[in-house]
Amino acid sequence: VANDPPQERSAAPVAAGGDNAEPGKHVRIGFSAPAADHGWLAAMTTNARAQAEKLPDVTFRPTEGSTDVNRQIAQVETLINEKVDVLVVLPADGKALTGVAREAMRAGIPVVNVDRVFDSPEAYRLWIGGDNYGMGVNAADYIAEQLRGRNVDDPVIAEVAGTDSLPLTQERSAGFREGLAKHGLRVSRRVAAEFTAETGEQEMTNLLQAASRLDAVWNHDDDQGIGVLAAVEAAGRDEFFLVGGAGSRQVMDRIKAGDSVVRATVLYSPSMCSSAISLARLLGQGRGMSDLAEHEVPRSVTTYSAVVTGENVDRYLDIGFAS
Amino acid sequence: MSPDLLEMRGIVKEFPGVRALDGVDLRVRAGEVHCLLGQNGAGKSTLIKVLSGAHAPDGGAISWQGGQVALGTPAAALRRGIATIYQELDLVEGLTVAENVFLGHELAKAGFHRRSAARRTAAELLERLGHPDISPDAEVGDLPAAHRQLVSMARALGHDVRLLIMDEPTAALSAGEVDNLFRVIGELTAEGVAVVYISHRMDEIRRVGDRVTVLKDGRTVADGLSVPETTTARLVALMTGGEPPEVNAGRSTATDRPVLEVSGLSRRGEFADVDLTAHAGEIVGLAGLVGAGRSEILETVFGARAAASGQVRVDGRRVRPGSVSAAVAAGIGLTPEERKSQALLPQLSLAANLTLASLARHSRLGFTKLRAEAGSASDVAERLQIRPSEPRTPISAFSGGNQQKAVIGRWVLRGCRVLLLDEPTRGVDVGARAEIYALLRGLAADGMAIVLVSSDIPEVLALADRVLVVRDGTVVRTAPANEITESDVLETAMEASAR
Amino acid sequence: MNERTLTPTASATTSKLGRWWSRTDIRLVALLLVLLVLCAVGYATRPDAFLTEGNISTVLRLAAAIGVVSVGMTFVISAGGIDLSVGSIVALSSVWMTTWATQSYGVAVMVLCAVLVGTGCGLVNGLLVAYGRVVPFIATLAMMASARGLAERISGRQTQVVDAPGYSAVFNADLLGVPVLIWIFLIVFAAGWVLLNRTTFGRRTLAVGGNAEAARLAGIDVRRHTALVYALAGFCCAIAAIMVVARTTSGASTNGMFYELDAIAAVVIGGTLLTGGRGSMTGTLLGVLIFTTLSNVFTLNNLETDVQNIAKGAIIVLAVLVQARTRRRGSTS
Amino acid sequence: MNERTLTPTASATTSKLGRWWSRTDIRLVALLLVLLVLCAVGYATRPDAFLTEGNISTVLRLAAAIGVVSVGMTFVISAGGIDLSVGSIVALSSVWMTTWATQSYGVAVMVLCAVLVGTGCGLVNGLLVAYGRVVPFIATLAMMASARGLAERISGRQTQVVDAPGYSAVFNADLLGVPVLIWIFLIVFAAGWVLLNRTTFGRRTLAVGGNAEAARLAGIDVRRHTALVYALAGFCCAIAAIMVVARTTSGASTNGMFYELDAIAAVVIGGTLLTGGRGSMTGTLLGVLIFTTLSNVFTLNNLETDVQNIAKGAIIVLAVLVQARTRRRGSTS
Ligand SMILES: Nc1ncnc2c1ncn2[C@@H]1O[C@H](COP(=O)(O)OP(=O)(O)OP(=O)(O)O)[C@@H](O)[C@H]1O
Ligand SMILES: Nc1ncnc2c1ncn2[C@@H]1O[C@H](COP(=O)(O)OP(=O)(O)OP(=O)(O)O)[C@@H](O)[C@H]1O
Ligand SMILES: [Mg+2]
Ligand SMILES: [Mg+2]
Repeated sequence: VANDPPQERSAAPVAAGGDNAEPGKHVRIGFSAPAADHGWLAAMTTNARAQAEKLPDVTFRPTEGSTDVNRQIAQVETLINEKVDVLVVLPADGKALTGVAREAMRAGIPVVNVDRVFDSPEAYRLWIGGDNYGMGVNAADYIAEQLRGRNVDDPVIAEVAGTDSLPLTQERSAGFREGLAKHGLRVSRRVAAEFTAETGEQEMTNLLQAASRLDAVWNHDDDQGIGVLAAVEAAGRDEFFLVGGAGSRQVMDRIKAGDSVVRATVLYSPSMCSSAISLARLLGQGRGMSDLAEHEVPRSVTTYSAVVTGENVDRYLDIGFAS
Repeated sequence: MSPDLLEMRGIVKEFPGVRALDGVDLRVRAGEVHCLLGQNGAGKSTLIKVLSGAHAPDGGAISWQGGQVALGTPAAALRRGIATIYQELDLVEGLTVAENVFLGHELAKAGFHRRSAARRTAAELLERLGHPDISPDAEVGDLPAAHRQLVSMARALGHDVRLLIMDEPTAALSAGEVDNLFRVIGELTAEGVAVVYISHRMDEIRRVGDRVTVLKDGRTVADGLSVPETTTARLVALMTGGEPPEVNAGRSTATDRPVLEVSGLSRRGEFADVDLTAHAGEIVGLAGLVGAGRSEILETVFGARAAASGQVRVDGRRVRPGSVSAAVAAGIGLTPEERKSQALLPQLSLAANLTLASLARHSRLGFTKLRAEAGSASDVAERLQIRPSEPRTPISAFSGGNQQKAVIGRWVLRGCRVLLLDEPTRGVDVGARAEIYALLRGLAADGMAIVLVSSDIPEVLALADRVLVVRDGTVVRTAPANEITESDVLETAMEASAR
Repeated sequence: MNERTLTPTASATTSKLGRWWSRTDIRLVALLLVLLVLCAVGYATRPDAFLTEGNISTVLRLAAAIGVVSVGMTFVISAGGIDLSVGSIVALSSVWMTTWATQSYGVAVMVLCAVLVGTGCGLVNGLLVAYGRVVPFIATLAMMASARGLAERISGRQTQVVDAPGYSAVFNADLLGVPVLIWIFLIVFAAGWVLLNRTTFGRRTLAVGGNAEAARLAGIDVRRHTALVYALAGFCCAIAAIMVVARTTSGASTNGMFYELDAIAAVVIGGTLLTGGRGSMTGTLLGVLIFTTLSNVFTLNNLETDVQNIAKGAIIVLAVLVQARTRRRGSTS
Repeated sequence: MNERTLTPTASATTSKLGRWWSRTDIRLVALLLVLLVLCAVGYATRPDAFLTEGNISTVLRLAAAIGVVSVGMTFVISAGGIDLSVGSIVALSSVWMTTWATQSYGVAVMVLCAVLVGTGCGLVNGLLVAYGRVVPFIATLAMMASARGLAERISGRQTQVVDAPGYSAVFNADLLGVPVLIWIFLIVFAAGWVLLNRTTFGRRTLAVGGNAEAARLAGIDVRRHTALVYALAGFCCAIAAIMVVARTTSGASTNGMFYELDAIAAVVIGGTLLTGGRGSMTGTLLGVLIFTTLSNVFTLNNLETDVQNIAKGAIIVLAVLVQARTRRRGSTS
C-alpha cells in the first residue's frame, strides 16, 4: 500500500566531516537494536541504515527484532561470530548487555554504545547518546520560565512519562523533578504511558480527569504525544501549555503552526544513530574526527537536548523524525 | 446368617432443589449379592455415591463391619475395600487400559511405575472377565462402550475388595459379556465379597440377586427382601408404587412403502455391503454382539461417518453421503449410543437439550421463541414422563434414565421420517421402558420408519417387526421377529466369532 | 418426586429459586458487588473527581474499545475456542483504514476498510480452526504475529495521523449528551447479549462449545458455525479499531497491545467457561467495567505503576474468590 | 479404527501400531521435519554461519531459559491448567536473587533464594487453583500482574548487576566443552521427560488433566496434586531465572517478558492438549527448538521485525497444518 504523507518525509540526516568524507578502508559494521516497536526506535534504525548507505566504504549488517534482552544477546553473539569490524549496539537494557559487549571488545571488535549506556567502561570503545537527565532539566527550565512569564501562583505541573520500567524514563523524571525544584516548583501529577499513541491517549484522558486545572504538562515522548494531544482536544482543555520530548516532525509542525497547546519539545533526537554509524566507520578505519585535534575518536559523545520552540523550530525541522 | 458387613441408616442427600435421598436404609451382608432397585431418579446412584465417598451425605449414619465410619473421600472408601463401578463411565480416555486399571493405586517402585507389571496384571484381570482381546496398551479413548465398561470392572477388581458396587454394569454389555460378569460375581461372593448390584433388568436380578432393597423417590420402600421369595410383579409394584405396566409391544403397523433404503453400504474394517430397508410404520431391529459394528452402521446411515461405498435413500430421494446436516434435512434422526459424550449438552437446560435438533421451528428470523420452546419442551417431558419435568432444569441434574429419555425426546420433538436408535433403553427403568416401547409403537403408527439397535435381544424381538442379525460387520440373517427366537439370534450372532 | 417436595408448584418455585440462586445470577451479583466496592473506594478517595459526569464518561470511553473486543471474545470462548489475535487485528485494521490511500476516499471507505480487514482476519482464523483443524490457540497465535507484522509493514512503523475531515466530527461527537463511542459500545453490547441469549446463533454457539460431537449429531454444521464465530470476533475488533482511531486520531501498529489478555480476563471473570458451553454477556460487561474502573481509581489516586500491578493482581483474585464462595454454595457441578 | 475388527492378537498389535503411528510419534516426526526444513533453510541461506559451533551453542543457550520454563508448562497444561505467570515469576526470582542483600551471601544463597521465590509463587498459584477454586487462567493472570509489580518494587525498576564473585564463573563456564547453561537445560528436560512418562506423578498429572472427576473417584487427591504441579512450574521458572541472570549478569523486573506466550506456544505446538490429559515432553523440546531456530535464521538473514512477524505466523500455521494432516490419517478424535 502506498503510504506517503503529503508533506515530504524528513530526509535522514548525514554527518558531514572534513576530509573524512574521502572513502577509506572498507568496514563491516554490525548493528543491533531492540524491536523498533515505536517511532523513535524505528527512526534510530532507519537513520542507521540511511547513514550506512551514504557511506560507500561501509557494509551494514543489521539485526533486529526483540524486546527480550536474551534475544538481543544472542543477536550480538551472532555478529561476533561473524567477525564484523565494528559493532554498534543500542541495547534494550544497558546493564544486561554489558556481558556480551565486553566479549566483543575482548574479541577485538570495537563497540559503539548508543544511548542506553553499558555498565562498565571496558564494554565499549565509544558511547554516544542523549542526555536524559538534562532533557528533564531543560524541560523544567523552559516550563518554569514560561510560568514566570504568565506569573501563575503555585502552578499545577503534570508529567506524562514513558515506559516506567526503563532507566531512561527514571532519569528524565529525576531531571524534571530536580530541575523544577531549582525554581521552587514541583510535579503535582505523574502518569506513565508506554511510548504508544494509544497508551498516551488513555493516560492523558485519565490525567485530565484527575486534575481539573493544569498549567503545564511535560510529555516525555512525541510518539505517545499524538495520543496525548488527541486526549487534550477530546477534553477541549487549553488552560495549560504542553512541552513534548524527542522531537518528532509532527510535533515540530504543530509548534510551528502554534495552533495547539504544544509550545515546545525537548530534543532527544534519533539523529544520534546516524552519527554513531559514521563514528563507527572512523573507528574501523582508525581515523579520528577531522574537525578535532585528537587523532582518535573520543571516548564519549553526548548530544544536546535543545528546546525547540516557535522561534527556533525552523532550524530543527530537518531532524524531526516521523513518529 | 452372617452379620451385616455394611449398614446405612437414614441417609439424606440434597441437591439444590432436589432431595435425592430422604432417609434411606441399606444393610448388606458379606458374601451376598444385594440388588438395588428403583425407578429412574429414585436415588440409587446417589446412594452408592454416598457409600463410595463421592458424595458427602447431609444426614444419616454408616457403619462398616460393626463400627461407625465416615467415608469422606473415595480414597477412604477404597482403603476399606469398598470399590465401585459407576454408572457414568469414570475412565481417563487419554490413558491406556493398564494405566486406568491401576489409577490411584499404581504399582510403583520409588515413584517410578512398573509398567510391565501393571500390563501383566491388567491383562490377567481382563482375561478373568473373558476379554483377553482388550490390549492393556490400548488407549481407553479408542475403545467402544462395552470395552470401557469392562475396563472399569477390571479396575474395581484390581482393588482388594470387601464390597463391590456395580451401578448398571450390564447397560453396555451384550449377552455373552453378561454371562462372564455373572461368573465373576459368583467367584467373588464365594470368596465372601459382598456385591451391591444395580440394574433395571429384572431377569438379571432374578439370576444373581440374593436380596433386594427397593428405593422410591429417595426413600427405602422395601429393605432386604429375599429375591427368590419375591415375585417380579411385587417388585415392580414397589418401585412404581402402583400396578406393573404391561410391557405390551403393541401390534405391527408396518406398511410396504419403503422410507429408508440403504444399499451396499460399506466402511473398511467396520462393515461391508449392508442392505437395509425400513418401511413406513415398521420397526427394524439390528441384533448382534457388541462390536458387530451396528453402531457404525447407524452412524454411517446418519452421515456421521463417511461411507466407503453404497448409498442411502429416504422416500426414494438420495441423501448426500457423509453429511449429518443432509441426513437430518432428509428426515433422519439418531439417538447415539453414548449419551454423555455424543448427545448431551452438559451446561444447558432440559429445554435446550430437547430443542437442539429443532431450533429452526422454535425461532422466528433466527430469534428464539423462548416461550414456545419451553412449551414444547414440557410437552415432550410430559409425554416421555421425564422427571423432573421442569424444562429449565440443567440436564446434568437428571438421573441417567431420564437423560436417556431426553435424548429420544430430541427427535420426537423434531419429528422425523426415519429414527435410528442405538441402545435406546440403556439404563431406563421398567416403567419408562414400557413408556418408550409404547412411544416407539406410536411413532411407527404415525408412519415413521424406525431402526433399533439393542444388545437386549428379547427387547429387539418384542419390539421389532423384522430382525437383522449382524456379525462382524455383515448382515448374516434377516427374519420377521415372530419367526425367530432368542437362541437363534444368539447362535447366528456368535457363529465363527466363537474365537 | 411430588411426595418429596410438598406440591408440584411449590417444588417448581423452590427449585426455580434454587436455580436462580445457584446459577449465573448469583455470580453476576458477586461481580456487581466487587464493582460497587471499587466505586465506593474511588468515591471515598476522590469525592471531588470520581463521580463527576466527566470521569464516568472517561471510564466508559476507555472501556469502549476493549469492551467491544470482549463481546466478540465472549462468543469465541463460549464456542470452546480462544482468540489471541484480537489485539493485532485491531492494530492491522486501524493501520489499514488510516493509510493515505484509504483516507483519501473519506470516512465511509475508512470504516468499510476496517470492517473488511477485521472480519477478514477473523474469518481466516475461523477457517484455520474449523476446516484446517488447527488448535485455536495456535491458529490465532499465528494470526497475532502475522497481523501485527503486516500492520508494521504497511505503516512503516509510523503513527498515521487521521486528516480525513469529518472522521473526528463523526466519532468524537456527542449524541444526546453521550459520546458516540459510548453509544457504539452500548449498542454492540446489547446486540451481543441478544445474539447470545435470544437467537438460534447463540444457542448453536453454546451447543458447539458445550459438546461439539452432540451438536454435530443434532445436525448443526459445527465447522461453518465455528468459522462464523471467529469472523464475528474479527468484526468486533474492526469496530474497536474504528474507536481507537477516533480516540487517538491516528492508526498505529502499536494499537491494541495486550487486548487479548484484557479481553479474555474480562470474559472469564464474567463467568464464561473457558472450556466453552456457558457464556454470560452481562458478566463480560461487568468484567470490563471492573478492570477499567480499577485503573481509573489508580490514576485518580496517583499510584505508581508497580503498586498498581500488585494491587491489580490481589483484586482479581479477591473478585474471583468471592464468586467461588458463592458458587460453592450453589451447584456441585 | 480400521484395525479393530481383525483377530484379537492382530487387532492388539496393529492397533498398537496404529496408535504408535497415529498418536504422538507421527506428530513428533512432523515436527522434526519442520525443524529440519528450518535448519536446511538456515544452512542454504548462510552456509558460512549457520552450522558453526558458535552459532549452534548460541541457539541452544537462547533456547535454554524458555525451554526450562516450557518443561514446567508442559506439566501444568497436561494437568488441564494454564500458567500465565511464568514470565513474571522469572522476573521476580531474578530480581530477588540479585538484591544486594542476597548477593552478599554468595552464589549458593542466591540460587536457593531464586528456588524458594519461584516455587513459592508457583505454590500460591496452585493453592488458589486447587483449594481456592479460582480458574487457572485468572489465578495465574493475577500472579502475572502481582509478581511483576513486586519485582519492580523490589528492584526500584533498576537492573541489578551481579557482582557476587563466582556466579558467572559457575554458570557461564563450560563443562566438557559444552556451556553449563546447556547442560542444565538438557538435565531439566530429561528429568521432566522421566517424571511425566515414567512415574506415578506423571500418570496422575495426565489423569487429573484428562478427567479430574475420574481421578478423584479413583482415590487421587486431585487438589493436592494440582497444587504440586503449579509449584513444579514455579520451580522451573526459578531455574530459568538463574539462567537468565547468568546470561545477562543481572536481574531485572523486565526479564521473562512474553515467556508465557512463547512457552505455551512451544508446548501446544509440541502436541500437548490444551484441554489436558495428553502431554509430550519431546514435542515441547522440538517446539522450543523450532521457535529459537526460527529467530536465529531470521537474524542471520537480517530480516526486519515486521517481515519476521509475518513469516513467523505463516510458519506456525504450516507446522501445525502438517501435523493436522498426519493426525487426520490417525484417530478421528
Ligand atoms: N448432581 C446433581 N445435581 C442435582 N440433582 C441431582 C444430581 N444428581 C442426581 N440428582 C437428582 O437426584 C435424584 C436421584 O438421581 P440418581 O442418579 O441417584 O437416580 P438413579 O436412581 O440413579 O436413576 P437411574 O436409574 O436413572 O440412574 C434425581 O432426581 C436427580 O435429578
Ligand atoms: N469384542 C470385540 N472385539 C474386537 N473389537 C471390538 C469388540 N467389541 C467392539 N469392538 C470394536 O468396537 C467397534 C464397534 O463397537 P460397538 O460397541 O459400537 O459395536 P456395536 O455393534 O455397535 O455394539 P453395541 O452397539 O452393542 O455397543 C467394532 O467396530 C470393533 O472394532
Ligand atoms: Mg443411576
Ligand atoms: Mg454400539
